[in-house]
Amino acid sequence: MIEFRSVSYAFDDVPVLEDVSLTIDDGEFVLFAGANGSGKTTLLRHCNGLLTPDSGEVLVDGTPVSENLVAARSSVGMVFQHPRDQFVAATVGADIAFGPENLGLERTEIDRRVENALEAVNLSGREDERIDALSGGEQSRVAIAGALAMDPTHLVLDEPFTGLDDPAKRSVLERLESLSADGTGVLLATHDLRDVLTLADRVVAMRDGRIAVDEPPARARRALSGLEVRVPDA
Amino acid sequence: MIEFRSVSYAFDDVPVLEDVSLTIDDGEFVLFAGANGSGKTTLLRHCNGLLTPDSGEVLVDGTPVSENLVAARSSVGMVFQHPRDQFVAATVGADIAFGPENLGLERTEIDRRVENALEAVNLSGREDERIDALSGGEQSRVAIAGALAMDPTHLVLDEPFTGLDDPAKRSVLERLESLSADGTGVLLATHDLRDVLTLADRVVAMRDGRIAVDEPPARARRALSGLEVRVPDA
Amino acid sequence: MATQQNAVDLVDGDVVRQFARAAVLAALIGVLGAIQIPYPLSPAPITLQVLFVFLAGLVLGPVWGTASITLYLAAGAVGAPVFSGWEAGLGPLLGQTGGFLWSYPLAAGLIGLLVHRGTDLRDPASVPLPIVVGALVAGTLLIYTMGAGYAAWLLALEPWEAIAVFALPFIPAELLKMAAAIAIVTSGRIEPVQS
Amino acid sequence: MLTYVPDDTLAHRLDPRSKLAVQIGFAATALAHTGSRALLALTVVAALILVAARVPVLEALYAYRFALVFLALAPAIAAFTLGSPWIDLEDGATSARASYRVLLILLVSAAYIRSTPVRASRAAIQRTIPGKPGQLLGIGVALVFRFLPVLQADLRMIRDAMAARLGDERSAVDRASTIGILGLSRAFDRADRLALAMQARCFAWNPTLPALSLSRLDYLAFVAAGALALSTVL
Ligand SMILES: Nc1ncnc2c1ncn2[C@@H]1O[C@H](COP(=O)(O)OP(=O)(O)OP(=O)(O)O)[C@@H](O)[C@H]1O
Ligand SMILES: Nc1ncnc2c1ncn2[C@@H]1O[C@H](COP(=O)(O)OP(=O)(O)OP(=O)(O)O)[C@@H](O)[C@H]1O
Ligand SMILES: O=C(O)CCCC[C@@H]1SC[C@@H]2NC(=O)N[C@@H]21
Ligand SMILES: [Mg+2]
Ligand SMILES: [Mg+2]
Repeated sequence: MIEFRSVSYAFDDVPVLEDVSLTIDDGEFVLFAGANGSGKTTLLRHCNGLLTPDSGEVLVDGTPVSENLVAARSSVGMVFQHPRDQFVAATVGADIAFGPENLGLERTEIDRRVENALEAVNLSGREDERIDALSGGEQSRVAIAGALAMDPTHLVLDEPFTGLDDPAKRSVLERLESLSADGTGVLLATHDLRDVLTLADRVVAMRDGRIAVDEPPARARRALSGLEVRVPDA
Repeated sequence: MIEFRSVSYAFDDVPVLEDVSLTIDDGEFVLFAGANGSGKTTLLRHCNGLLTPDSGEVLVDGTPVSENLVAARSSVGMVFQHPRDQFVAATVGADIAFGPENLGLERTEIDRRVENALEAVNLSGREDERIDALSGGEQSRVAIAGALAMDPTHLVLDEPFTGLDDPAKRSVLERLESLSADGTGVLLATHDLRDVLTLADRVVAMRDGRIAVDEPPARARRALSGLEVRVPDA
Repeated sequence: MATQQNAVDLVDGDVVRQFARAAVLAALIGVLGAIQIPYPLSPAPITLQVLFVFLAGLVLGPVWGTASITLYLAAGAVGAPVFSGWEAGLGPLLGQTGGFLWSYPLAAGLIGLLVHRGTDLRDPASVPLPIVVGALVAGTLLIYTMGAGYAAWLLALEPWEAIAVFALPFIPAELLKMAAAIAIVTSGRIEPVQS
Repeated sequence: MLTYVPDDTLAHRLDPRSKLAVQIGFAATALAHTGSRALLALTVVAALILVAARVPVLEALYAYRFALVFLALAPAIAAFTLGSPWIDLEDGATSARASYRVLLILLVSAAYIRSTPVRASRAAIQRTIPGKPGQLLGIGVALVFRFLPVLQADLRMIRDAMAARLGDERSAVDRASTIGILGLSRAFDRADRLALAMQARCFAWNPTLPALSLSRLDYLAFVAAGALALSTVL
């Protein structure tokens, strides 16, 4: 469970999050929408302590993030928008192993996790390939695998579909669906709900640093009108 | 008019464009689709001489690009795939002014163009902000404004909508429509034709470095099946 | 940042940020520093490495500036083609320009210490110009002392021969690099990391 | 350019630490001796090492061509004297022998490069240098390898971005300073995003280190390295 309790945050005195409260349950698939600059990325970075609230509190599985960063970072896997400049290694396997290595796991356990993560994103057996030689969609999936290898209970993804062609996007979506069905909480930031709305349990949308909508998908279309988000045509 | 005459191009001996011939007329609005890695970006970068064909020729308004680079670059405005790649200055206004300055325009004309371009991307009045401090989608919009400010006779946009929220996307689309109605040729690469198909005059799609489809929108849906492109539902 | 129940000892956020900058700067030196202009007046080529040594000291300070150049040398030693002319290996570190290479981390540290007056970083743009220039000159002297000195010993040259071929021909180029380094840090485009 | 090439030579089977030791031992004794007999012996040892790693000698010589030109010049410089007789052959010969051993050291280091992948070098660093410095040095070296192509592409892109908006019209100084400043600030942007990504994956001081193990062959190599080092004082 990820819990925001009246979180506020400002960049150089410009308030970006204002009194945000939000709870994401285990296994929930939550879509996270909002205009450019509404504060989505800023909020997501609080989930694992990359940013610290100016006031309020973020809890992961009941523990404040600030009290146990390791726990928060291993339970919340995070996928950033552009994978290319975040890979720490030149090959697929070495990059995915980075997280588990830092958790100090046994080598056999690390290998097992790398294998599982690759399987989860349909890239089994490709650990020795060079990341630079992969297509954009494959790179996005490696980034997701890197997060999965931490064995997270939640997955936070910041616009993971940018630049992906249709089959690549589908294959990433399929993975997310099956992960969520298996109990991983998914928080997915996107501007376009058309392909994802039916998969989600909830839609949350921000406006100017506040939560403006928090509804089940069926009611989201109406609630989102005027909120800068592309919803499926009626 | 942009004209490709049997253009071939290889990266390190791997052929990426093979015998591509294509003509974009003034005022035409052409959508440009294809899977990840099919060669879209590579083709677009030939339009203003950022890449030079291994064989064949590219002409802008009848003159080979290689013979008059300055002419090609002032008539073809280009929006790169990753907006961050495109910035040359620290603040929004300075970046958008970069092109017009190189055209040797008067300062008042430069200011007018900057203002006008910012309006088209819904960022009026934000010229003094630091680009680094903008959200991802806002950065994409600044990149588009930079190309618009060149007042080009052709606009080449490489997946310009990634990360844009819905109103920004609409506003850019509106601007493209009106530019194209006023005689600007528009060549727009995208993976998702759903919002743009009806605006276009033609749909061109690549597969493995060759033009696989070149049809009016009405016939494009069928022609594009199996081409990794998201088309509107029937 | 403390970690309670877990044995995992997280690297502090500020350290990660400085370290990432040091590593990426080292890669940038590899890309730009390896470009060499063969120079008929000297057996050493003109390279941009020294400019980056200046920048490492100025922008990253004595600790992380030294670390950055050390990463550059280590990566080159184990095979990254980052030395002048895209060479790699332990060989170049011991070859006729090896003295220059070994001097770089020390020079970056010296410049960092003089400009930042210790290990707490300040914005180099706000440091009085004479101090910056003095630091760069001191760093340059260190580079040439070690570079020409080692070459003289290795190749059995007289001191004056070594100075004539390994130092004097580069004076104009070094002055340009100093000007460039100062222009870059005063441009306001490089955000200093306070630590 | 010399790089690691997967292969099954004797050198490939050795642990990177023993190979480093042999290199250092060889260099130490080569730097200590310039006598003709010593040079002959060193040549034999170097040849054995090259064979053990199956180094293509011509390719290696080509990779070090710039250094070789200068090594060839050094004797000429040494032989030159101010005033009659202008040429001192003995000085020249001493310098020629000194230059020759440098050539041998270069070739021996080529054997290490050809036979050792980055991950093995990284493991060797982390297992040899204790504590935090060793940890950072190992990861840092891997990051340098990872970011070389990324930054290369960045610099190309900066050049292209300027060209696309006619930046070529600006003065050379203006252009060089823009490229320099942009190159550096963009590299630091990448570093900042990399830092976030590493934190999100629990970057820690005490990770599981990459596996390495010494075999009987390695102990032999250590003995050889020791012998070479001892011969320094002969
Ligand atoms: N490093 C920063 N320094 C200063 N202001 C920032 C910084 N990062 C973001 N901001 C500001 O905070 C606001 C929220 O940014 P954020 O990136 O969270 O938006 P977002 O909802 O993710 O937008 P997008 O859909 O465009 O990604 C924006 O107005 C932005 O200008
Ligand atoms: N600088 C480069 N060096 C080598 N190969 C390259 C380079 N740039 C692109 N390629 C290769 O050329 C092919 C076409 O790439 P291109 O970027 O044109 O595809 P694209 O259609 O724009 O794909 P996307 O939808 O992912 O942007 C790809 O297979 C890619 O791997
Ligand atoms: O082999 C290397 O990579 C080191 C080259 C050293 C070049 C020296 S550094 C000082 C002087 N200034 C230059 O521009 N080149 C030389
Ligand atoms: Mg965002
Ligand atoms: Mg592309």
